[in-house]
Amino acid sequence: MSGPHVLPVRVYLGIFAALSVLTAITVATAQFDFGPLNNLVALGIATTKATLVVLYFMHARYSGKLTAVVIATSIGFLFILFFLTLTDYLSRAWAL
Amino acid sequence: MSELAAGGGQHPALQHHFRDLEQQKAASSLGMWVFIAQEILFFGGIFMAYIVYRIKYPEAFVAGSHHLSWQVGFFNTLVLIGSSLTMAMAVYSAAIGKSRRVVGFILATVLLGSVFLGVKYFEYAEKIGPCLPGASGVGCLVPGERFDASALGVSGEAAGHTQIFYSLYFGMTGLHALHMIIGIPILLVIARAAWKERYSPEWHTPVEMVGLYWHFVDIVWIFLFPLLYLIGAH
Amino acid sequence: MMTTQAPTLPEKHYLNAGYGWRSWLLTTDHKRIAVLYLISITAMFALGSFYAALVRWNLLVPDGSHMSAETYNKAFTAHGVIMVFFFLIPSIPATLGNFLIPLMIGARDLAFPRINLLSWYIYVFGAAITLYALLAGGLDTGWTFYTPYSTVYAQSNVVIAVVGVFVTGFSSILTGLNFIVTIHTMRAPGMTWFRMPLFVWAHYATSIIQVLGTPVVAVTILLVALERIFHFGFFDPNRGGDPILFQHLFWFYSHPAVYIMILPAMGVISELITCFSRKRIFGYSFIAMSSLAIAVIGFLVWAHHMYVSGMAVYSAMVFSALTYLVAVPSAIKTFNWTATLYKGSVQWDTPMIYVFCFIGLFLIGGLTGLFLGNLGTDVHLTDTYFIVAHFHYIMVGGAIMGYLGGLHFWWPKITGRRYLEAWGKVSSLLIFVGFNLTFFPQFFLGYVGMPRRYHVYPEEFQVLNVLSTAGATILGFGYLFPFSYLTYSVFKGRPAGNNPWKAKGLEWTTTSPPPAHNFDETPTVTEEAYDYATPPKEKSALV
Amino acid sequence: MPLLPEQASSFAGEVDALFFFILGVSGLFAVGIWIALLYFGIRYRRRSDDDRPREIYGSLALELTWTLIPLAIMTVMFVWGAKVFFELNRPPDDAMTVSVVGKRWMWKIQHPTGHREVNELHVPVGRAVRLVITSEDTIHSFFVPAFRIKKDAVPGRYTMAWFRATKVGTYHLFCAEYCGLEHSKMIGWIVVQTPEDYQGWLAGGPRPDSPAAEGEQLFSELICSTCHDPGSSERGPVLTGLFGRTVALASGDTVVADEVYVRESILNPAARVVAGYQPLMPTYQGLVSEEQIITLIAYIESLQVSPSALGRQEAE
Repeated sequence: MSGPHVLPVRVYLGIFAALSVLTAITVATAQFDFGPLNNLVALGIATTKATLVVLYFMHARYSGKLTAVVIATSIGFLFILFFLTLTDYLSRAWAL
Repeated sequence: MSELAAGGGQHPALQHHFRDLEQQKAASSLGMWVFIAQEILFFGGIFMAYIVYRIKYPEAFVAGSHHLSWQVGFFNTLVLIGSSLTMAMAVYSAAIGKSRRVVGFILATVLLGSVFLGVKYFEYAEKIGPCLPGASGVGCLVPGERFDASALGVSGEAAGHTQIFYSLYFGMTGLHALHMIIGIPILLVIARAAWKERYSPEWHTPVEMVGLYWHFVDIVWIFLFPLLYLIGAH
Repeated sequence: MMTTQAPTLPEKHYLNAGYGWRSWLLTTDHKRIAVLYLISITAMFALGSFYAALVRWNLLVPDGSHMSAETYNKAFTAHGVIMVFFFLIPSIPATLGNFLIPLMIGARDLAFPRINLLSWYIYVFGAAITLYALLAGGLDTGWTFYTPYSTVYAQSNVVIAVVGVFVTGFSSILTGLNFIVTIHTMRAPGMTWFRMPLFVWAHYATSIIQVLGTPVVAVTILLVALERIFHFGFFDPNRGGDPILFQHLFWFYSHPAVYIMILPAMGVISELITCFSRKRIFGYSFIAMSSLAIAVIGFLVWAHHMYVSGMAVYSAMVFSALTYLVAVPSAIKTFNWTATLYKGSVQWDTPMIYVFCFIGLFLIGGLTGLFLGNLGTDVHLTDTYFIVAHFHYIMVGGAIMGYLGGLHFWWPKITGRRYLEAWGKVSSLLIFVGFNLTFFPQFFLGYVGMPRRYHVYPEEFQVLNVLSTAGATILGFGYLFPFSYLTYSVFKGRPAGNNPWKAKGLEWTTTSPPPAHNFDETPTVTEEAYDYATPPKEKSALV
Repeated sequence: MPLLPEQASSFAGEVDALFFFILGVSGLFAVGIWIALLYFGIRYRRRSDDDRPREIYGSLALELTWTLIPLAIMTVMFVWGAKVFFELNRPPDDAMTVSVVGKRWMWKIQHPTGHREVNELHVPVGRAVRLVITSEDTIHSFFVPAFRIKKDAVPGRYTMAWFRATKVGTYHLFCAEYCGLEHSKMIGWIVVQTPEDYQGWLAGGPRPDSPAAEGEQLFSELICSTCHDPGSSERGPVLTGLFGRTVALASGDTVVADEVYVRESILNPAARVVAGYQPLMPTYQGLVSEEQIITLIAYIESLQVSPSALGRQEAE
């Protein structure tokens, strides 16, 4: 969040366009049934859009290491919650 | 108190316990990011419930999601991305010292946010209306006694599990809408301060902070839209 | 003691910087907010202890004739909710942490003073709601709110209590956020990360847990409230919900929460043990890093509360292995503290007695955790009084001993006056005896198989329960001592002078009590932490 | 005043051994540190105000030793604990299945022979008993301290525990998960008898229908036979010899037709449809109680031989 660093307007418009296009793509791919691939595509697009918003709209790209550490830690702890809980749900059916 | 007095025309917004404006801005920015980290975990809890139940009841989720109109969701997503753009432009205008534009862009953001909430209101009304006492109960999608899964084209146990989908639908979109309802008044307060020329290129931290919050709320919707509206082929 | 004339109170300090309600209720001075917290959590501790007395009174007799089952269930629930959310979690961070962190790192105040006051108001507001729920009708779900009992079958004030605890959670989040930003951005020049006092390290690790853990339990109990109000089906098996998912989400926070309770006390112990053995801490970086290790690994172990809940066997094995991993940093700390005493110059003042109590009792608490993290023995021990003894040894034997030790150590700095040393020694021993007599018998009760939260129990367990109640009486009586002589010292205590213990640390370079703005000039730090070889710099007599 | 619980099951000995192993190791460390604390505290007490103790920063060697050694010991504890946990969750094949249904503030227990008991379980000594546990309302926990076993009764699904009683006698049964007002009264007894006494008890009690017979009656009442009986329209899979067999599913993978699958197919038929059949079966959620499901499962399990032979087996 360094003060003087100001992005040119076209970057914002470019990011907005990218986000809109990606939303359109995600909707388009949802029309067809690729089986489990649908989930991966949908999450992949959503993650890309989120990363664009974080890097450019939220200036994370120009905010130095500490901001990156905070973002990484929170996402890391989120994954701890997801994956360790899923170790229970996914391994319940395994035979002993 | 000697050192402070000799601050040499220090910025009116500099609070007494900070060494200089740079330190104060770094603190505000880190504080906001840590707040967003906390929000990520807050939504993480209900996303965990979503993941577990989607694994347990896939067909109920497909049925529930098919009943949601993805067109409305798509429109709402574009509206919210638009509000993110106007928010970013507001921060940009504050950084180049154009206070009038800051007010304009923030009001645009508030407008787009309100449009989003309006669309949400109609989506909810369509699902909650039939459940109200006295209403027919057909098409009522609020989990509970009056839940009516007939329109979802699924029967038996899976019909019961669509209640879980709609619990998550109302829970997640409700939490998200609540965050926007809290965000809009704060945006208006910042707009008023900008209208009073309080912000300058050296110091416009409040605009940046509310921008971070708004972008985060947009990111949550970016994930909510595909996860709720686009499950399985439509 | 120094032979110079007796120390006097400075004429200007944060306590007399302003008078009247407005100067206290609208203060943004971190020291005053710490005092406000001190008063409010002491009140909550008293109320929580009252409910503990009710529980112990009921358990004197096996037939539960002293009170109805409903009263007993509401009593142990109130004891749990008040002690966990309103005393243990805020205790050291909100009082000693708020007061000392800015002083220790050479800052004038926390990064966000107004948010600091807001967090106190949120605490009081949350406490008001929760107390209304507990007193007007009561809550009988236990502090764990397990579903589907809390969502479907409980007939008590679940929703009101949930709202109260939900609100209070944000007080903890905001304190954590404030500490993280302050420690990152407001350290004085020269105060590098590895020169910071370990008290600050411990609070940094605690704040990470507070910020990243509390929101998960906030959303979880919010779902419980939604389910009760709107009949959503999240945790209701009749609607396809899964009660075990509630346990996962609840313990994801509630296990790290026990590290929120113990880490600050560990920070206090590191400060006290160095001062009272006048020696550098043994293995500074190992203790600092073990605080962070506890904070991170603490998030990986939560399902050791759920081994018998019907979760998958393989998943339970993963959590058991990780639970043994989280025991290592605590072991490192204990060994390092003990090594710090070697070849030191140990002074047995009251704070040091509490240090010995802490390490001795925390050892039992920590080591009994090995039985409960172990898959084989936990099946037998979980949900019995072995668990109750284990966590009381950590929370009362550890966190409260550390809290009392820190309170006594920094009391001269907070109030500017000395407490009566003799009373301190007597009461610490009384508390030590009362505590052990209360909770050590519960280990046997647990292994013999007495389940938790029982209003009536088989006769053969009565003798151990009577012993435990006797101990609780002594413990309760023992806690009255520090309450009284510390309060007495506020009004009648002799002025303590700037550094009565001759301790190192920036907080001891200010006057006692410190001025409202902490430091006239931001100090520059040149020494390493706990450099007791060079005598502490006296506050320059000029200003 | 007992300080140690009785050892009345095949696990008890090993769980106690594990418990005392951990106790021994922890005790060693604890006493060692207590002594060190007190010794250092007294030996190096402050003698004069200007003591200047030597600067000791720390030692990597010491740090490593008191990290690796505890880690090694704890690994042994973990592995031994995991072994015991595995045994606790893996019943022998010859175990007799007893169904346990927790209902607010009582345990309803049903033997394979159909005998029903409330808050009491009579078992022959030396016989492996497999408990299939569920609950009709909140979470409860089936806890027998003397056998060192405990398992939550979770509503909406089955959980499993087993034991092999090794000592005749009566042992406490507790509910170990808080379940409301009378949580502390939801207790009972496990009565371990010699095989002869057990047979006597079985004979003595009122001669109940076997669960299979009850299940068969329910099977016809609910007109399951229209789809599932051999020779009927066969819109549903024939159930003879189904129990325990691996069934190919429409979705392509396979599943072993055990209690969990049968129970799920009754309550949620569309979830895992057998290959070659349409998901026509309506759900019986809310139409049958947990006990009725257990009797249906018992009936389907008894269909190993052709239904006509069932009568003969009944007579023995």
